[in-house]
Amino acid sequence: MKTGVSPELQHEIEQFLYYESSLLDDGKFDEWLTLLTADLHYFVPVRETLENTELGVRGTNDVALMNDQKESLELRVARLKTGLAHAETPRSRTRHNISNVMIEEQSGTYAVRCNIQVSVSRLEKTEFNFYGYRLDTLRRTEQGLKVSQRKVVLDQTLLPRAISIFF
Amino acid sequence: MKTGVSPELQHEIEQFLYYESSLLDDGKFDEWLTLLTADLHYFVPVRETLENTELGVRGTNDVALMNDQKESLELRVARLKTGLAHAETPRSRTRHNISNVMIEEQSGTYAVRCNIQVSVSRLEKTEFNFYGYRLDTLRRTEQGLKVSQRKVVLDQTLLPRAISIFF
Amino acid sequence: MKTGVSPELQHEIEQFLYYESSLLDDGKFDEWLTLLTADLHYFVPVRETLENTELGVRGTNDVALMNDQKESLELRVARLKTGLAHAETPRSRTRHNISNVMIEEQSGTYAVRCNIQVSVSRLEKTEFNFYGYRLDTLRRTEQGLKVSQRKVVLDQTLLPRAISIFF
Amino acid sequence: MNSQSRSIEDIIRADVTPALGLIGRKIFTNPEIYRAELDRVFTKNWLFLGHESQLESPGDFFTNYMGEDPVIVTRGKDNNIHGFLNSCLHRGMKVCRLDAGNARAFTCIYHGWTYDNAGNLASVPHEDRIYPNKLDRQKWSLVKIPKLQSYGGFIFGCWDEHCVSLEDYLGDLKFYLDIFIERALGGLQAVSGRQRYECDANWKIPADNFAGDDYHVPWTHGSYMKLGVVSDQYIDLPCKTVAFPYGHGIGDISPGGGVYEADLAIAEQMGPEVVEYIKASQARLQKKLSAVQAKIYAFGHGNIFPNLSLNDFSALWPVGLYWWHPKGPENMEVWQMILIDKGAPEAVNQMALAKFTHVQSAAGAFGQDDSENFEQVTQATRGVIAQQSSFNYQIGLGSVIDDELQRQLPGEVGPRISEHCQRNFYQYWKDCMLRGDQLP
Amino acid sequence: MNSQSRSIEDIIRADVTPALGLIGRKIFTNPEIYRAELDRVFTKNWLFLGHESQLESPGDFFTNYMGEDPVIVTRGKDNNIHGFLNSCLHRGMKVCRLDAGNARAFTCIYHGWTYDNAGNLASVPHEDRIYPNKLDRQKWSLVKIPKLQSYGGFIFGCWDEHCVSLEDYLGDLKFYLDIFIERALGGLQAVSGRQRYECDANWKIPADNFAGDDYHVPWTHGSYMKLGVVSDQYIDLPCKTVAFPYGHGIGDISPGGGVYEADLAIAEQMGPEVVEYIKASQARLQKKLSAVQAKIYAFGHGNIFPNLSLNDFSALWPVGLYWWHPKGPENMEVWQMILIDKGAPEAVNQMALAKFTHVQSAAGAFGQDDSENFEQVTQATRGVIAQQSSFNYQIGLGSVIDDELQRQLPGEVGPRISEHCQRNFYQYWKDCMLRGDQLP
Amino acid sequence: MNSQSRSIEDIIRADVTPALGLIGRKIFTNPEIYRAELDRVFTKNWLFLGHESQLESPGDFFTNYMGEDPVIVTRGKDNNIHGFLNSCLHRGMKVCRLDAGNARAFTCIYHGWTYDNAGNLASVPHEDRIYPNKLDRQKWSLVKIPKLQSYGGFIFGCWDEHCVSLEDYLGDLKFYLDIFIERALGGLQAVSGRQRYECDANWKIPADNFAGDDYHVPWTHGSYMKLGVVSDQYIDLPCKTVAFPYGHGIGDISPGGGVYEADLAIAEQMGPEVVEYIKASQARLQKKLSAVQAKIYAFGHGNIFPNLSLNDFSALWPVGLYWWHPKGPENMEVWQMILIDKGAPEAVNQMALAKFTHVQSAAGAFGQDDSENFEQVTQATRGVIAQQSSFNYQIGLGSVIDDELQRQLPGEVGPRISEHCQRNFYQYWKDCMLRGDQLP
Ligand code: FES
Ligand code: FES
Ligand code: FES
Ligand SMILES: [Fe+3]
Ligand SMILES: [Fe+3]
Ligand SMILES: [Fe+3]
Repeated sequence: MKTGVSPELQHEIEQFLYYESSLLDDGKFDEWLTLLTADLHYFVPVRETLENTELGVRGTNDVALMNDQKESLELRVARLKTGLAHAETPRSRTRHNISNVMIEEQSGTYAVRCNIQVSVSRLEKTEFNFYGYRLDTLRRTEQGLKVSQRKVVLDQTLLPRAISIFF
Repeated sequence: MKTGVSPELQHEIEQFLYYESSLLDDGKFDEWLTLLTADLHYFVPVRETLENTELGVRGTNDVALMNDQKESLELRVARLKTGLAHAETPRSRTRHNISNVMIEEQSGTYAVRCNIQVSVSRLEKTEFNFYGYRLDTLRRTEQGLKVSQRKVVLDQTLLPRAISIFF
Repeated sequence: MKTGVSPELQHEIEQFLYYESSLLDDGKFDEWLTLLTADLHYFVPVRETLENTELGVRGTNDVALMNDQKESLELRVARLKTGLAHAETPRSRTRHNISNVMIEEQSGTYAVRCNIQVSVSRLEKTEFNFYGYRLDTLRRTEQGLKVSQRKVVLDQTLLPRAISIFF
Repeated sequence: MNSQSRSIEDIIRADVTPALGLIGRKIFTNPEIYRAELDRVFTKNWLFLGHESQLESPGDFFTNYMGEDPVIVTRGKDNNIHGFLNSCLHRGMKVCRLDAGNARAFTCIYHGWTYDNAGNLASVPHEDRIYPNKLDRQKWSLVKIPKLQSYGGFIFGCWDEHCVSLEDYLGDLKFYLDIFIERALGGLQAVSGRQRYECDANWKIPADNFAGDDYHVPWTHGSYMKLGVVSDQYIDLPCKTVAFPYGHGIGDISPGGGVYEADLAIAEQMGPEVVEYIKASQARLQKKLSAVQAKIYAFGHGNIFPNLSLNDFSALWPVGLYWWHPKGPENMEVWQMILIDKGAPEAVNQMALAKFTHVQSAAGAFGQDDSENFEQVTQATRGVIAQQSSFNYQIGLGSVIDDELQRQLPGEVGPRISEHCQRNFYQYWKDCMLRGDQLP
Repeated sequence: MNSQSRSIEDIIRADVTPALGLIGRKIFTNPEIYRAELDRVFTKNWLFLGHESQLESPGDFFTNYMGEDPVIVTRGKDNNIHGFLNSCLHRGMKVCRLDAGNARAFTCIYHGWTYDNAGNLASVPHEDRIYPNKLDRQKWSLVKIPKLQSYGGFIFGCWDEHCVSLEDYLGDLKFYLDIFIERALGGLQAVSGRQRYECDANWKIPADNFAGDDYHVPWTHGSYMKLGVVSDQYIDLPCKTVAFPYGHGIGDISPGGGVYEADLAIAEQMGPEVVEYIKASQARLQKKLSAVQAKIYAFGHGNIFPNLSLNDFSALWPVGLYWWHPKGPENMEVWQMILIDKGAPEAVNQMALAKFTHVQSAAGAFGQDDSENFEQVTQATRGVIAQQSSFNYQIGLGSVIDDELQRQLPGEVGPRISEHCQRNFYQYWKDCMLRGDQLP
Repeated sequence: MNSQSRSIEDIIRADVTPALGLIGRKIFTNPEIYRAELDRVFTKNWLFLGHESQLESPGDFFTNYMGEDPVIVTRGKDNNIHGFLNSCLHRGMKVCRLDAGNARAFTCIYHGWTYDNAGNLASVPHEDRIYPNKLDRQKWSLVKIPKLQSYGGFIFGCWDEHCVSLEDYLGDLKFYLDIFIERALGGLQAVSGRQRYECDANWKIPADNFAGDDYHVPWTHGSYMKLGVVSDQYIDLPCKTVAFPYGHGIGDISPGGGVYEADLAIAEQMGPEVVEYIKASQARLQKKLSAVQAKIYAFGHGNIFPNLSLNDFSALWPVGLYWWHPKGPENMEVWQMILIDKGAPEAVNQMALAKFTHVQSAAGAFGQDDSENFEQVTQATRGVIAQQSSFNYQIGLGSVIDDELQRQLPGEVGPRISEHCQRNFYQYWKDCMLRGDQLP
């Protein structure tokens, strides 16, 4: 077992993750973008049931659900703000539950693994969940901690709905 | 990003929240009541899909799911103990999962925001979940921490069942 | 309310639990076994709706879902590795979300209670959740913390599927 | 031997025999009967949509369901109330996905057809160049609810153009509805927000319960009786149940008075303003309505056929309104709203809101325990053997009502404990299901 | 051209041809056939409810299902066993919402009707004043299961008053059931608790598997064979499968012995007390039953039509009981319980419990892997093209059984690997579905 | 009065009238029509299975669905492509539970029957001793898809042995398909991985949308138009929609050119290698195909009846492929894959992958907003009243197309904004549903 980091650092990083996800749940997307570094890589692979690989996680050169840079995430946020992104107008109600946060310090950056369960409810009735884990790289900048890499591994091969939210 | 509180205080408050919710899950409602201040306000608003308000959370003067004082919560507990509160006799099996705890200290009280997922299973089969977040105000008293305000914002506009539990 | 343990110990034990569950989610069962003491007792009782007992948790001499010693868990793991344990070949995708961790120190061992939500998705479509709590006893050994007792109390009387995973 | 030998009409004819107090169980779970109900019951009768106070300004709207059809109800720029199907006439998209709001127009997000807030098709993108044969915009306006009428602020709609008028449909029930409509000094006001929850039950189970089932209160709501929230004399109070044509029924009616006096007692503890208010309410009833109505003072509870239930326990409670929206034979959504008296003191309305959350709400004691019944009745009714026996609605069969009382009270009066309102409900339901398109 | 041209009877007649070893796939997914099954199979045959040892004292009860009908089984204050539908005769509410317990009476929470623990309507609140025409309480008692009989402590019920007796229904199967019933030195005792889990499969798939499918063991349960938990000689052991009238079938029967010897070998490692026990079990079989039965020694596995499966691998295992409770054409709930010998040494019973959780339980290896089959068979059977081919149950068609063996063993004996028990299962199922009300 | 008076054929005949531009709504929600579709549409027409580049080496396979039937497609050891039902001929088990892989054989986990990767039953455990009457292994091989053909690397299968050839089925559509098939300098290559998500919509809604609905783009995808990702001239571009026999339709076709020029402009910003590539692509089209095809340059979007949609916006985008897999009348699964040009510069293919995730993917803007339409259309179409009105597909009825253009372009050409492709889709759908087994 890896030793992890100090309770103080664990606390700081967990608070950062909670704050970050609260911005998503509160629909404060512009503020959320400020927590991402300019060289961000944001990747949501496709998951399948494959032989010779128990996890079935596809790579960045395969079909991906999301495979974004900072600019393209900004475009996604800009889209939400047009008022014409119908899948999110009215907004879905999301809840990002973060658990099992494990941190490793790597020469000035933090490799963070956490479990996520994102529950989404929408309009009158639709309610569904995304399950999986995240591998983040956090970097300390002058404006505080920021996310410089995020890989979101969803457990579901069949998603409950098209993805109109961020993880 | 707000700075939050010290790891020690975070730990203390999280433990309080976990203990509190374990009392609910264990059906120890009388003990649970002792963790609430005499001037408690306990509020569960209705949520809708509305224009001009992305969150759609209704207020205290609107139709509310729960809008209780300490006395009225005591009445609810007394009701459960009559043995005649049929929706909870036999008792539902609840699990209060608390995550993403964020704390702010405000002149002697603590403003605590956390995500909740309350799973409920009942009788032979029915299994459902309530998703949302809570805004608590905790106060330090002679008997230790107590909840003096709780607002439970559920994400679902259509609830999966009538509410016979506490959040 | 019990006072719990220090933030440092809480941190250490939480990290242990997260690490342990990550081994399960990553399919590293041999490594997982090393975290269990030789005298482990691993017990998953049946839950029912009964009178005179609000919780309806059956005992070790009743019909049990699992009631294992270390050796028998090793047999279960050996089975998975035969390549012929069809219910887990291909592997289910699990996610063990651990929350509400409460710890009590008892003469050199730690009594740990936590909530679990284990989401499972399998093959093309099946997706289901196990909800409940765990009562673990952890012991400090020369190789670090290990689990010496685990009781998994599931909330569901009707399980969503046969159990082919570990909790 | 044939596996589907009986038509649903045969089943209904044979199994639904209100005169005998016997209602067969298949009508609560059979999918074909359910589909027929959506047509023969829900498109042929007046359905409650909402209250006028939800639509204060031009452009205000809310959405709702009629059976399983989604609808929008608006106050148009002409200040009139309009109602229409929430489905684009082009290719079916929902034109409004909100619960409520204010809008000058509804623009469909699929191709941009725009309807004004009276439902008229106002514009079609590129209309001129894409319809060589011309598009008749009038014809492709949103499907209007052809009959839309209000009674005392309560907006009802009916899909059947040949239906009786709303006034005739409500009939003698108006005598009782007037009580809470007129008692409100400042008029009734919808409190913002509607509650919604799922309940795995057939919609008729709660509807028949509200229509006149005073009998269940001491048992189902025994917890509140034990705690004194409901009087332990409840079942012995000299109350009545009353049935009406078109399937309506009410209970908890106190022709001998008592509700007013109880209100007054509570008011005295609340202070002079409340006492004043209660007295003024009583005075208003006496002035606007009859002495009998003033004595009754509060409506109790009831069900307006098919699926609107109401309660009005006294001037210190809100008027509670419940839709049992059908979502399949064994599923429904409960939607709830409440009304308060705009003219009541703040303390009264705060009390009303509080009472609501403790008793009637999705988290209220009655809401919880009634749901448990509705669901478990449905559960225990699905089996082959279960469906060989009938529900028993024989209470009060053969009972005789005091002539004097019957003269005073419109409708068919029955004893406190009676199932005649339920028999009346199922008799009219049966008429709807068997008469089909000649109805109502 | 008609979209529903074939009645379910036509489908069954044409597609279910056990004599050819061909069973069409529609019977596993067609909703109309499923609904007919609930009537023609589940209300016309004896269904297992539980074991008498679950009801030790007057007032003890448990709940269960017969098809989709919920039932309660009790030991009444008269010390007799009673069974009835778990649905109030008033308006259908479930009168008991527990899995098991002890009760003098069942009070319905809806309106308070109370039934004694024999199902008789004991009291009706306000009965005198609400039924001017009188209520015949006898008539409105809970619906009794008209036929309720036990064999060797196993309680069965049948909704058809004209059914054959339980003894006749079990027939020659009793020869084999007696083995584990009589082998238990102290009698069989239910272990507290029942397991339940969902499985998205048609109920007949597991029933036919348990009825005689020894063929699947080396493949489906290959993991345990590889690990040596199951003998790698399994399929070559001189075992037999046996079919019976009324659709029952069993497998893993060892007329040549061997199971006893294997138990003894294990017992020797466990100590003298266990050796003693195993020998006493054998002696008891020889004394109470025949030499053939004593040699067989353990039941193996089997299915009692329609949906009770059993296994009894040896005196060191528990008797495992499985209900495949139907919950729709493609869904079932697996309910499990086990029995142990009250007279066995503690070490044996602890071993039996442990074996159960590793092999048979919802978390057992067999439970897991069989479920995977049952679900995926159902999944791959739903499509239009899939339904054009038939399942193949031709194994052993045309095989000849040693006359001597057939003379020794009651029932229709087949080879170790055979599908004759499954053919027998579907033949009787077909008879039920086509004969309808003349059955069984 | 009869509760099920109209056969589905009567409904379809009366309500589906493409010539009038009116399509009744019942065909999107009626369960019986859905079940008939699975047979009359999905087993009688060519269905897309995957691309040959997914099967590079012998033993490579992927699984997919044809209607609700699971299938496996393989490259056999004979290097040919094979396709068969994914269901064991013994007792129905899925023989392959993976999405893709490489296998020499498929061994059924239930009893171990083994099929080679051409679907032939290769071995049966203990075959000799268990089938006295012999098992004809050929007969019990996996059910082959009787017609399996490729066009330009696209593998299609059809369950109807008497269907027209794939070439004839595609017909004039090939003129347009050839554009992206031939434009790829190095040939098309499937990118690994398929996306899948649930969408609560009838499968025909998205199929008809892709078949020729250019009209929805400015509204549904208005967000990207506002941001300039989609040109605000989009709807005024001189594009065409084209319909074909057997229900196919396409849109966004630019016979006047412009797409190539736009690619070139972007390429210039990306550097000489990309300019080179775009020019080479154009040159290749001119050499291999016609001047008209070279000018069109990109396919736009379209739907190959019944449920394969495609888009190919330009040489800088991937070819997007969408299956609308039916999962009930109101549910589908969207499966997606993409193809890229093996001969394109790395920068182009990286751009194509990025564009995919932002626009077409399950997380793309078009994917999200189209799903919202498909689901809400279905939602607003279920009710009794909703089903009394028809969808309006009258755009372009009566419009006249320039003769010269029609001469140049195969298929039935229509204006940019038109619903003739959708009318064509439903006309052929209607033919399938009414002609039944004579089809196609
Ligand atoms: S569906 Fe509304 S504009 Fe086309
Ligand atoms: S339903 Fe049981 S007493 Fe009325
Ligand atoms: S079902 Fe495939 S081998 Fe038996
Ligand atoms: Fe009630
Ligand atoms: Fe098995
Ligand atoms: Fe689109």
